[in-house]
Amino acid sequence: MSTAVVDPMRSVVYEVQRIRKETSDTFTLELHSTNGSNDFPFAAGQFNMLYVFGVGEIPISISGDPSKHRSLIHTTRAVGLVTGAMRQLKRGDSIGVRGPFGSHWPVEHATGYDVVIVAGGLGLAPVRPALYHILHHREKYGNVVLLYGSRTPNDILFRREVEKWRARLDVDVHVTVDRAIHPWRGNVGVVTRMIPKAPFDPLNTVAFICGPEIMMRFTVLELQKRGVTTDKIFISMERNMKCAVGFCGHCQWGPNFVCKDGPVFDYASVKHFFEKREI
Amino acid sequence: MATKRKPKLAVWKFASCDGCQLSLLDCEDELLAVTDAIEIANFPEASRTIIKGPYDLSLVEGSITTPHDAERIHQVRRSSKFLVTIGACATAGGIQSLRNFSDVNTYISTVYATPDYISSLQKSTPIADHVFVDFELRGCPLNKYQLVEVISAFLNSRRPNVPPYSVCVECKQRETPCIMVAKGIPCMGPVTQAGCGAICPSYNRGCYGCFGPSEMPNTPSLSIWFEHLGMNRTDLVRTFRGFNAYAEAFRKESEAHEKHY
Amino acid sequence: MKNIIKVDYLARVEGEGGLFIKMKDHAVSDVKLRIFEPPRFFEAFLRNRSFREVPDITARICGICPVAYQMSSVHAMEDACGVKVEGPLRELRRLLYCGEWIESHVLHFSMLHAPDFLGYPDAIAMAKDHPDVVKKMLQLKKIGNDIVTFVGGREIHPINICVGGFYRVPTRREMTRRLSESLKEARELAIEAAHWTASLPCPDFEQAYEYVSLQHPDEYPYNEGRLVSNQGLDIPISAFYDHITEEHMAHSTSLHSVLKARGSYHVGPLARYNLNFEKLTPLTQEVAHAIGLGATCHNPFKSIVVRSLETLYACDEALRIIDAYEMPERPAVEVQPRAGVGHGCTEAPRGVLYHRYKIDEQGTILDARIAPPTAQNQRTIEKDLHDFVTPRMDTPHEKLTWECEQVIRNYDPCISCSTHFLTLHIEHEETGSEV
Amino acid sequence: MPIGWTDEQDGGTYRLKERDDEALFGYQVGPHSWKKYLHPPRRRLWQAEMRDNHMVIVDDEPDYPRYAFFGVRSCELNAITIQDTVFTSGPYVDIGYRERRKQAFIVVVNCVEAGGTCFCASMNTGPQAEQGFDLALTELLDPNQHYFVVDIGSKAGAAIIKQVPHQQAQEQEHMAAQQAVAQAARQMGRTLDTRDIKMLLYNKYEHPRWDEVARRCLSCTNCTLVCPTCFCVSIEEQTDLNGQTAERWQRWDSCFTADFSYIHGGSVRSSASSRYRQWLTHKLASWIDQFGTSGCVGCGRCITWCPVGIDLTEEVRALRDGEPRIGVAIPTLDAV
Ligand SMILES: Cc1cc2nc3c(=O)[nH]c(=O)nc-3n(C[C@H](O)[C@H](O)[C@H](O)COP(=O)(O)OP(=O)(O)OC[C@H]3O[C@@H](n4cnc5c(N)ncnc54)[C@H](O)[C@@H]3O)c2cc1C
Ligand code: SF4
Ligand code: SF4
Ligand code: SF4
Repeated sequence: MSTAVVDPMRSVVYEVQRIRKETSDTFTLELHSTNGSNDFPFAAGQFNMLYVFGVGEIPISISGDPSKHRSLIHTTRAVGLVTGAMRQLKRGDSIGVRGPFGSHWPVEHATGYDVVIVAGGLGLAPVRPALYHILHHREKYGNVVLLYGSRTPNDILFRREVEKWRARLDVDVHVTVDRAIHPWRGNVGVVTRMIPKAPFDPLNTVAFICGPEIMMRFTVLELQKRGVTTDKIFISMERNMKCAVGFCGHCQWGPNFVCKDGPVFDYASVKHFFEKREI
Repeated sequence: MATKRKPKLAVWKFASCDGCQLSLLDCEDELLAVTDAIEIANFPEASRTIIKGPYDLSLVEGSITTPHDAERIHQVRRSSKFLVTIGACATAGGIQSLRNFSDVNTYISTVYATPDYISSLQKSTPIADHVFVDFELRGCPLNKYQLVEVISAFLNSRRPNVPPYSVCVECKQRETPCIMVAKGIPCMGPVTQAGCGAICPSYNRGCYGCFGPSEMPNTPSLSIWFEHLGMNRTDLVRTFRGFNAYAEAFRKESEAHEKHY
Repeated sequence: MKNIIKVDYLARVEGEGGLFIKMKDHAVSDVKLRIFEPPRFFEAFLRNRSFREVPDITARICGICPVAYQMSSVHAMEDACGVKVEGPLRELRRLLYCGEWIESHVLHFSMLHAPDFLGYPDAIAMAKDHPDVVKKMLQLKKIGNDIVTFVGGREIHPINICVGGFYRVPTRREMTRRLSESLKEARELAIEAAHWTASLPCPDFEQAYEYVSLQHPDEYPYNEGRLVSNQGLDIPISAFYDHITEEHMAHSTSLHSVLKARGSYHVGPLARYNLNFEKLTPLTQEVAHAIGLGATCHNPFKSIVVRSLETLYACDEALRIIDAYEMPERPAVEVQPRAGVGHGCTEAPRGVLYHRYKIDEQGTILDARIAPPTAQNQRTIEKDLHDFVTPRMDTPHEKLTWECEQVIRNYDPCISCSTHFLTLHIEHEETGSEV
Repeated sequence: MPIGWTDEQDGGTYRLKERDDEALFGYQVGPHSWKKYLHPPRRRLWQAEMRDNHMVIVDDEPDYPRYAFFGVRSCELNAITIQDTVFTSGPYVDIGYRERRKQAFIVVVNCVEAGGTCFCASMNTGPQAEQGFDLALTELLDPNQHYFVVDIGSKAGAAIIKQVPHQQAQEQEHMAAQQAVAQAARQMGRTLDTRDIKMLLYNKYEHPRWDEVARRCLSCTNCTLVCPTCFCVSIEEQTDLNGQTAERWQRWDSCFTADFSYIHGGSVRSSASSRYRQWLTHKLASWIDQFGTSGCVGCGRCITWCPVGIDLTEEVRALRDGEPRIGVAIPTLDAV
């Protein structure tokens, strides 16, 4: 009966293999296992609990390519203590990892549909694995659209990669910034402004949205205006999380635990409280 | 570790009873470990040696009560990278802030035969009213384990585990049945910040608020309950006017009842 | 030769003070023990508070000896209300006091005072060369703190003291389980401490003081007795202000207490010891003789030894109390307020601590007066400084300065508890004058 | 509690009282539930050490005490079952909980008297324990006989009974036990109407009653900490002074604290009303979605031990009163 279940609260030690500075406050860590078994299967949209020795543990989405199990990639913005300490890590330093946890972007269910990905700011990191997946299986999808909004041109995440996608003929990539800085010549304005003109068939579209809650709220409205139904809209939520396995209770959001029922939700099932305050 | 420069610690005193800084010396078990990890650079109560600033960590005890101290605290801030205020005096003005509710001049003449020698400000105010404070450690006196925790958190650049929730949480942790419920003894625990370990209820007395207001102190509701338990308004004023009398939530509550005298 | 000794910030004393000595024509012309502890006005805001609040409020006068403040104040209130606390409750109070003596004395003699004798700036530096002694003394101090925590709830500003007794009293079992063993250990450590302090190099310096302390027919004085001196004072505590007056000095310090009849006097361990030696436990007396101190001592530098002996006494006394302890039926005696005046006087680690309150029939405080020990000693300290420096004016300045500090630390001055101390218009001496 | 004592409970009050019979279990649930044993208030999860600049996770020696719980009430047994679901039924298992739970021996005492704040009858969790115990006692105080009727719930229970003097219960003794328990059910000091409770609460996210209760609520966390089903915890990092070891400690937490819902920039639930709403809605509504049962077993502790006597049954009643009595409530689409 008592098959030795691994303790879900216990971290496994990984090592920082590479650090890439993405923007002034955002960085990507590539982690390798220290016990040689470099295999970390995960689904696009899932996250890990990352532990910095002596400081604490926080949820961070996996931002790498799900088809590549070899290394584990996370993109983090330094906003506070743990993320700040994480930014100080150097190659070879240890970090604790638990995961992967949570629900994922329904990339399988989206086959045959147009896919529109709307990302705001750092929200590009958690959807990047979905985009990787879709691009790997490009033939299975209809139109693929990435609408990405960033605060300023300097905050654009994965800049070179975004440019590469933009250069592809099989994806529509549109980037906008809230505030232009010289020499930005692209769109200026909120990301939702790009929705009305985006090339997808609303009745046949699956949407993945990731970004600040307020941005997701308006994105949903715009998508609905175009006729995308709520059951085909997916959002990724953030809540305080201490355990990521449903024991700590912190991440409750309505009837859901963001850690296990989310972070990715289909909008239809949460819409009746998504708009309410302080849920 | 050995190669790293030890951070420099300074301890400063303003108007206070010394109890909070004494807590550092009262850490009998941890003291030597503390001094291993951190260099005591300026701590007159413990040492004649004064090493020049700037200091990595300053602990500030006491409230500002004199014009001279109001100047001195700015010097302290300038020479400190990280400034932590310790105790009710430094975080809320302390018991001496009771003067803030009266005229300090009558106070002076009550105590001193020759009031002219006294130079004192009208109010006793917390350090944060004067300079930026990086962290406030509450308590009258502070809890020495929390002090070690703050130092330890500072050394590891993490957040100190000094939660702002109510004393009730600690009551439950130490399994003291609530004395307000079980004995009808008025207790400030629900509006007082945890930190002491809920000592008083475990000694059969109501909490009297050493650690100041908790994060969301619903003092009006508690006052109504205190009255329901038989407390009169004079005592209500006194209850909220203790060691953290000048902390906003407690100050407002005591003033609300004073009006009704 | 420098003719001014100036210490801006006295170290290793509780609270903030400075020292200023001026020499002129090979004589000491001015001694000022400066206190710049900001005033906190306890006596003023005690007015209009309830008599039941005094132990909590007065504790905050001093974080080093809160128990003393609590004890003097509750005794004064009980006196005003005509109540006497006796039996096991009285014993528990003594036990609490033992804890404070141990903790406060050991803090002082091992961490604040001893480094002077051995030439270290502080106990931490001393610990590098004498790790064992320091660790043992920390252990001893911890046991003192343990007693206060056990009886009082926490070591600083205990919460368990009320007018009439306590909020909760321990059972006999709790008591022996928690304290017996460690106190036996403490007693051994205190004996070691006595031998160690007696072995410290000590300046020759004897003074003819008027010693003032409480005296009790049966016990070494803690919380009760008459005020006596070696020069004929013998009064009930209620006559305190009939014989002692406080002078508000313009020059420096505070309300200096003086005996109306004779002037400065000396309170604290040395006074208690010289006036009550025969009340010490046999073991303490035995150790006193073994370390060569004997029944009298007039060298204030030796107060370090006396403190260690009083620590030993406190351990012994605490053990006696624990052995005899029976849990009282009620944690406190019922006290009903009545209009009147009450006096309380107890022996704080640093000496006589006197409180007087006037309350009305509801128990509201109308007037409060407090005479802390350090204020009473202040004049004596200045006199010591004067007499100490006079024959030593040729001592190198650095050394003399340090020794002067040590003279002050002989009194373990607790400046924070100086309810009466003033902020001064500090006259800033020009550095230029320090030729 | 010793013989001759009982308790009297109401919102915000708990008083001991003398009673003049010999009842051994003549009292209701007290301040502590069994939660503190199975799901302790503080517990170290693991430690890590820095060795040559590398982190090493140090596992604690598992130490799972064997407990026998004597005098568990039916509501509490249900609460234990609810926590079983929380900690052991999903894809992840709280190993410490599971191990402590597995070894626990449970002796239930069926309630023959109900307290002033009890409402287990409303919640279908008592006063009679149905299953999940090793032994269940019903105490009976006839004028001429003081005895227990025992239900055996497990082999371990049967083995214990073998070792104590006993006799087969008579039909009429069974009946007496049933009646005594039924009597308790009728005595309940509180009731809670659970009809359609889930939708009732889901539909009341924006009811003015939340602000009213927030004016009284102290956010002191007592209700959550005394509740036998509340399971929320936080995890704290502790380090030694020289930064060589770190420990991860789990401790009880409460949805009434600000940190609980903190995400960078502020608390999601910053008002007292939203916290009370979260608590009540979780207990009575979302729990059903999450774990298939109510999160409340009707023990009444949160009512008794709320320092200002806030009573969830009253709050539910108030929320219901604004509700039209007819019609089916569906998730509102009235979101702006
Ligand atoms: C499922 C999920 C995926 C996430 N993915 C990413 C990601 O890919 N990249 C990224 O940069 N950030 C991500 N976040 C947010 C990230 O967890 C927070 O920025 C981080 O917890 C802040 O920690 P801190 O200690 O640096 O901040 P502080 O402000 O010091 O916060 C203190 C504590 O509050 C909690 N906390 C604060 N903010 C958040 C938050 N937004 N979400 C959850 N807990 C929080 C944490 O316990 C944290 O330790 C994700 C959050 C969730 C829930
Ligand atoms: S005794 Fe006081 S602190 Fe403890 S739970 Fe009750 S109200 Fe809260
Ligand atoms: S008064 Fe309150 S904060 Fe102070 S020790 Fe007692 S319980 Fe703790
Ligand atoms: S919510 Fe209240 S009544 Fe229900 S189980 Fe919890 S404490 Fe008991």
